[in-house]
Amino acid sequence: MSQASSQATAPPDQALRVAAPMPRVEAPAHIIRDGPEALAVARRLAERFQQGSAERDRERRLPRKELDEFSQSGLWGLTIPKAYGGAEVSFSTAAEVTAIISAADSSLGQIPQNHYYMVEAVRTDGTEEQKRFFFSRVLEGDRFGNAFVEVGTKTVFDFQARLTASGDTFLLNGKKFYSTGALFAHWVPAVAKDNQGRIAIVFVTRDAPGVTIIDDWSGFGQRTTASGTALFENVAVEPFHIIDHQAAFERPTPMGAVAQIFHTAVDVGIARAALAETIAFVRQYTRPWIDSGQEHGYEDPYTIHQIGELEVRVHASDALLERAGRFVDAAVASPTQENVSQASIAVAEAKAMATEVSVLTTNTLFELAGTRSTLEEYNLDRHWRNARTHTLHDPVRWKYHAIGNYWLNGVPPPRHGAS
Amino acid sequence: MSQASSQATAPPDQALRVAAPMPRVEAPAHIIRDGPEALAVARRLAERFQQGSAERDRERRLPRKELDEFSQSGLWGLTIPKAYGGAEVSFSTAAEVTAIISAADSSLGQIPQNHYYMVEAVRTDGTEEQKRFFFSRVLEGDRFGNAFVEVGTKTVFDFQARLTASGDTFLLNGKKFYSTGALFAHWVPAVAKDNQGRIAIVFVTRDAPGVTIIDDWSGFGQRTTASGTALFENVAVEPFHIIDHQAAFERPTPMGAVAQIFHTAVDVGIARAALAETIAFVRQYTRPWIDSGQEHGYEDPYTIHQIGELEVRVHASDALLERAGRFVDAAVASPTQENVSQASIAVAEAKAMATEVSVLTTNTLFELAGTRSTLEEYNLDRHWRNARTHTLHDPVRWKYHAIGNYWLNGVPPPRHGAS
Amino acid sequence: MVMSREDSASQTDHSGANGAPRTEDLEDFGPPRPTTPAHIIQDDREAIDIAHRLAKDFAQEAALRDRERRLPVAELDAFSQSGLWGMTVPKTYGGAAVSYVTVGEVIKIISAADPSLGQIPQNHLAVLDLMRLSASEEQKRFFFGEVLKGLRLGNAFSERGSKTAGHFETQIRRQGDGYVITGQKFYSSGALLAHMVPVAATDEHQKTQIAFVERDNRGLRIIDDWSSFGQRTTASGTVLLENAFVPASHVIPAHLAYDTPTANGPVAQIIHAGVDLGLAQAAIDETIHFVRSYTRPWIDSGQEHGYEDLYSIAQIGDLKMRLHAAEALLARSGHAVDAAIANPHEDSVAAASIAVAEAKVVTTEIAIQATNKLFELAGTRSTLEEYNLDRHWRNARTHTLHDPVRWKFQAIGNYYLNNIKPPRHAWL
Amino acid sequence: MVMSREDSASQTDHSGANGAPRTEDLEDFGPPRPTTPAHIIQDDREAIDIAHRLAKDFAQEAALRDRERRLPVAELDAFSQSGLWGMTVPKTYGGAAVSYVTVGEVIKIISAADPSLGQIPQNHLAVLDLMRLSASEEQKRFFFGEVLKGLRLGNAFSERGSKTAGHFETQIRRQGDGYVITGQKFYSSGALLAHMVPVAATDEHQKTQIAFVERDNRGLRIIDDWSSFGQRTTASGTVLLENAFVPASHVIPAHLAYDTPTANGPVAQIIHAGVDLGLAQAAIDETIHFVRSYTRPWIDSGQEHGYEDLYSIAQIGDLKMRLHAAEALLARSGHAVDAAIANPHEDSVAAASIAVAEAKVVTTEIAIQATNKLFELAGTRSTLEEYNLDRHWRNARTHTLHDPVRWKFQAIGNYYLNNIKPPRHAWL
Repeated sequence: MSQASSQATAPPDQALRVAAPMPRVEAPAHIIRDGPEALAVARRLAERFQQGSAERDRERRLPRKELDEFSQSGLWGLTIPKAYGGAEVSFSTAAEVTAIISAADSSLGQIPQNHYYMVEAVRTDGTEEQKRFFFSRVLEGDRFGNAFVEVGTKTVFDFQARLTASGDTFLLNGKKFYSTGALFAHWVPAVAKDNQGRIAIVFVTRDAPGVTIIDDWSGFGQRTTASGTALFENVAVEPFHIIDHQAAFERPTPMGAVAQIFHTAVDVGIARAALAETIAFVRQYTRPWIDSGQEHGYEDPYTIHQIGELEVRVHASDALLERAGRFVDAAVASPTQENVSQASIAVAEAKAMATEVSVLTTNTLFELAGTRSTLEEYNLDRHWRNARTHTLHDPVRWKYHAIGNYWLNGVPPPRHGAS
Repeated sequence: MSQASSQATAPPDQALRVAAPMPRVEAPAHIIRDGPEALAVARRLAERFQQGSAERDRERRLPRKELDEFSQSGLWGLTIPKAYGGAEVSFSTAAEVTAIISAADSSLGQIPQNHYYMVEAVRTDGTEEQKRFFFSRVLEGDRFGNAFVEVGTKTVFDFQARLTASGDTFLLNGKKFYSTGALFAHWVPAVAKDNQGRIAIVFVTRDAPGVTIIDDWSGFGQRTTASGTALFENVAVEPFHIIDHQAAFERPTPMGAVAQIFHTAVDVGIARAALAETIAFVRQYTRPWIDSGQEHGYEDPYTIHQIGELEVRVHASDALLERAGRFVDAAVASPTQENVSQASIAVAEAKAMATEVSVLTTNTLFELAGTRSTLEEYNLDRHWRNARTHTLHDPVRWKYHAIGNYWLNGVPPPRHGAS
Repeated sequence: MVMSREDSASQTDHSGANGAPRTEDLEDFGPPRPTTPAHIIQDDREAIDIAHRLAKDFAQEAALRDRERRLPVAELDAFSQSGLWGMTVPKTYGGAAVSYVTVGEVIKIISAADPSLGQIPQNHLAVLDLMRLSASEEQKRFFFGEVLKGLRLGNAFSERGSKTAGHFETQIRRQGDGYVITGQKFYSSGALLAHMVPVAATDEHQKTQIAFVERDNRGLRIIDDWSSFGQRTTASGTVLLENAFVPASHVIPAHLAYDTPTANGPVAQIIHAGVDLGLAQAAIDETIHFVRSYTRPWIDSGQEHGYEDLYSIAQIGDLKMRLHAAEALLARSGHAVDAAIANPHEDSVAAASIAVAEAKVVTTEIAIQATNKLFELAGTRSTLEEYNLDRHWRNARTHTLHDPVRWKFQAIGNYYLNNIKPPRHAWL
Repeated sequence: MVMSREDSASQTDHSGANGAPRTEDLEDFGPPRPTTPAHIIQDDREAIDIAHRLAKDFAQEAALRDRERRLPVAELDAFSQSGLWGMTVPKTYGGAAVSYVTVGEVIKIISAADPSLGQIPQNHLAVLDLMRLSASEEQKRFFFGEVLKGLRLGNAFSERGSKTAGHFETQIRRQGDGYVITGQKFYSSGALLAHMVPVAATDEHQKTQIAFVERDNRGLRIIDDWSSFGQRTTASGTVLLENAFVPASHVIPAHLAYDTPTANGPVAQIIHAGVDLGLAQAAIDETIHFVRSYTRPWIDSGQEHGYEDLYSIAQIGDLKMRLHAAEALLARSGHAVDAAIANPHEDSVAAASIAVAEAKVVTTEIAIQATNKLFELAGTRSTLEEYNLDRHWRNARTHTLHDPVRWKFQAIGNYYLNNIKPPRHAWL
């Protein structure tokens, strides 16, 4: 489950900023054919997203325009099955796309994480009609946000949000925090319990009466993820827009691994960006240290050595991400308990490494670039703020636990979105 | 409790080598006056012990002669209270003495650990007469071994060894493993349960009928600690030689901290020795690496850098050891719960650091010295074998736990000899 | 924020709306001198007690000052009036000449409350030591006396354009019965709120002199342009010197402190290490507070409370262990500095430099580790802006860059491996 | 163990008591050539299958061989007869020319069973690549053919007295229709059990030539004196060459492989990385086995079994994660080597060198970490001599010293930071 951070707690009250829905783009989105095209498109977009990235962070300016461009590019339809007109690329490729975008702007990279999760939820437990409907909406350019996290509940499966029958339709009531991407989504899929106490995903349109999204995410990192608090007050929901989600955790499914691989890719992207900035800064500005006896900062043998170390770490996280994608592919193709466990564990391994490496690179940037790199005009601390904030989503210490428990004791990882 | 390694398990059977007791030295031991003298004596001895250290390890030749010299030097009486004629040096000093000896020969450094523990046990719960008797024996040169560890029991307080009344005296029966120092001790204090189920320390003379010590320690490190399996078969014990030991863990006492600080000092000594060997080897033999463009191996900037790092780590473990000694002194002077907790925690911090540093230095030695340093003629792997074996005594992962639980949650460390 | 002299001079009211001096006035004139003499510290114990008392106050609004980049004007007055800025004045000149173990501890205590406040006296204290080593008897009597009365010295050392941090383009030249100085200095910590600014400049013989320039000297302007994301309220800025005239009595031949072996390098450095240690301690305290107060248990831990999480517990254990190692190495280095001051020669000074470098390594490491782990253990909520906890990391990351740790390792390694003494400068 | 030629030549029985060749015979004559031709590997998949099958056998007595320093004579015959020693022979010459991803994997599999056996073919495979790059057509046909039939090459490269590892004092000079070679080589892995020993020597133009010397050449003696505490059964030794005559057909101008950009450096290195990875995997497997089978719960854990200890669990997690990262980087580097072989130029070769260096860094790290953690997690019992588990550490520590990781970081950093291509030699 995507935003299942049980460490999250309600943000204290503040002046409420109710966010208005974004108008839809009229034209249908481009449709990506295959993996290589996806990577090419991602690289092109990344170049553009890179441009205002520092400024958007500084001013906490939400990436409205960029989001439209992003989803219109077709990249949000990457994981739609071929049978429904999508490119159904490997999860290695989908993760790489996320890493590429995240290196340019990690908030933009994170936003579709929930979207991909919802696509997978539809694929896993949607009816044939629901698949046809939602997948075609996505291919035309619709964006899914999310409304998962609640506060005050004991575990992630203990939701207060309720879906109650009301004649032929249903009513949704609930309050959700940290709803990444919800502000500018076209749909806000909310998790709620139904009359039978089963967990369901309720696809609510962003502009449905009774839906309020408050622009109140105030974390110091990932500032422009268009996240906020989502309120649902007697929102009318058609049965067709409801998908049972309990089932996804009653049998082995790759939902957890799918949720996590995109988070991992965000961290991998941040690590790459931080290392690239380090190299650029050292080459351009850094003075030689007084004792080095060198002409240029980039000749410092210890700087060279540390860059070497960082490159190795970044490539290790790249390699584990790519490796994890292959395991996810196998679990999607054949969701046996063993395949699903292996996928979750492979993704957990990649996530643990990406956490370490993104924190390492965003700290070392300054060590190698020197005091000048801390000046606000460069806004390089955003890399650290982004890495540090995003890697908290689910604590890395429990990744090592899940990995070790699998390999030492053969215990399958817990079934929730954080594994 | 000194050898409370609950991870220990019975060594598989092997040809039994029953060890004969060592004859006592006739002359009384020298009596150390104060800390500075203790350090000077330790340094002088260390120089001598260093000599055959590699050879003793290679041949697993037990240090009989050296042990006599060691205890005759007066260093085994260091912690005897002044009121009983001892030097009662600070535990910082006593630990430093152990570190100095351990740097020369870490098996020799470890052997008196149990002895100091027993001295502390007498000080803590002995009667006035018992103190007078045992302390004067020690000042005259008697060495205490130990017989603590049992296998197959669930926890360290669940002893099978039994002390049963038999008229005016008692009979001791039991089997103990990994009894460090027992082979050449004059007394083998054994831990057993009495009729009331209370834990007692039973001071048995090494040559008492019914005592058998088997020379069967086959660990790849700390090979010459004169350890073995101790068998007690209907050994007659006078009441005067029994000290209640249950009490030491029913109220706050510094027993645990005292036991652990000497173990810590052994690791600190090994770390120093490994670093000193590294420097000596690099200066004398190591060739410059092909890409370094240097004339000598010791000019390699990365070697220099790593030596710098190792020195910092070694000095950090030195400094934490010295700091811990001050906390132990305070706890001995005033064994309140808070003082005792602080002492245990300070020692645990030093132990965690010393574990890290001894493993680090004994591994890095070869990295910096190069392939040649692995040749058997140098026997430099003994440093790693010693560090790796000795640091397993009680697992470092639970040190971090105890430290964190104290500082985060205010939970006092568990009361046993491994904290 | 550069204003012409005339503009600001024409303003007669030198305080802002809230009673604090306005930036433009600080840029031109600096803060007013104290009206009553400062307290005089008697001994080490008193220094530490006073530091603890001040720290309690300084901690109150540290987060707010960081957020608003509000210079700690009142706090700095309280700090220097407490006598702590005179704690190292030699006994002959009326000071307590406390141990550098105490100096490190005092700086740590203040920095745990507000590391900008902890850093500001760094140059002041280093300059007092330079003065001890190279000033004339009259100069010592005068300046030490002023310092005991409450005088705060800033600094104007670093230059951005120069090739390495140890080379000065700023020129000092004889003129009449004094000197004139021209040049530009960056990153001048504490300069904005100093009463007097010691400026490092190169004379015609390529020797480094330090001139003490009054804050209201017409040739001196300090621009409030320190825009780093960390240590935001260190009252740092760019120092502009344009033919600033200084009487000869205010110039000391500082190069003497480096021509022969002296402990000035380690003196300058130990204070930085103290700042980092304080930062680390604050971050760990904050972590413990947050985890105890707010952090929910992680779903897989099976615990009732976040603070029962075994992995969190062990990581706190790791942090505390390293913090105490850093403390112990800082104290150890303080003793080495004391020894080098008592008996300065090649060996004692090298030993002090190396001991302080070792302390700097571990204080840097724990400062970075602790300010990163804070969030990992406290969880997402700790990133919310209202807590402003990222200031710990921003401060640690910025302050630890002052002189790179990688070259500490090199100096330490060369000393122990090759018996090569470390270079003597203010960065080691 | 140096014996005069006459002494040993007078012995007619060339096998020891247990049927294995006696050391003195190996020193003089080497092992007998195979009597039947080796199997020929068809493709990558088969290579891996065979490696798995062999590994099962090789694992049986690996601990015993280490303890007794018993050379793996029979095992080596099985190894080379399996066809794996010919797996990289180009297709034109009848080989399978498997990918270097496969080579890395094969070496890992064998090394997990016995890292000495995994290391022995390292030089053989590197020399095959040298041959591909610098031998004449006739030489290739001859030597590749022999290798496919089961010929094992040793090596005689390193010299102890030379200043750096890349310089050779051993001389090769023209004589008649061949060459004579004189010199001394140390640390010659695999030489004792090779059928033929490639010797690196410097000719009169200071160029490096490699001469293939038959093991029973009268001018060649190999002394069984490898006394390292690790990789004890690599059949390494000191090679003595005294006017050893070699026909011209047995000399290849190996310097050509380094005069232009070729992948020979990374080819040589990737095999080392595979050995370290196998070592690491074996140590982790052993840890899991031991903890599951024997380790008692630690008193404070409150658990029934050692394997329930949360801290142990998380550390196993950490090890596995790093092992898989190393695996992934090794495979990545195999692709880079393949690319450089397919299209050798400055850039592709540099990329391959760097990719392999990166793999070497992480395989070294995990090998050292895993062989140290083994004991920490398994506990004191695991140190008992009967288990001989310290051989994992001894092997890892010894083998990872072959070329220091610190200079890998330097080459990698220079490549990415400064766009400087790595030096081309067999150690990168």
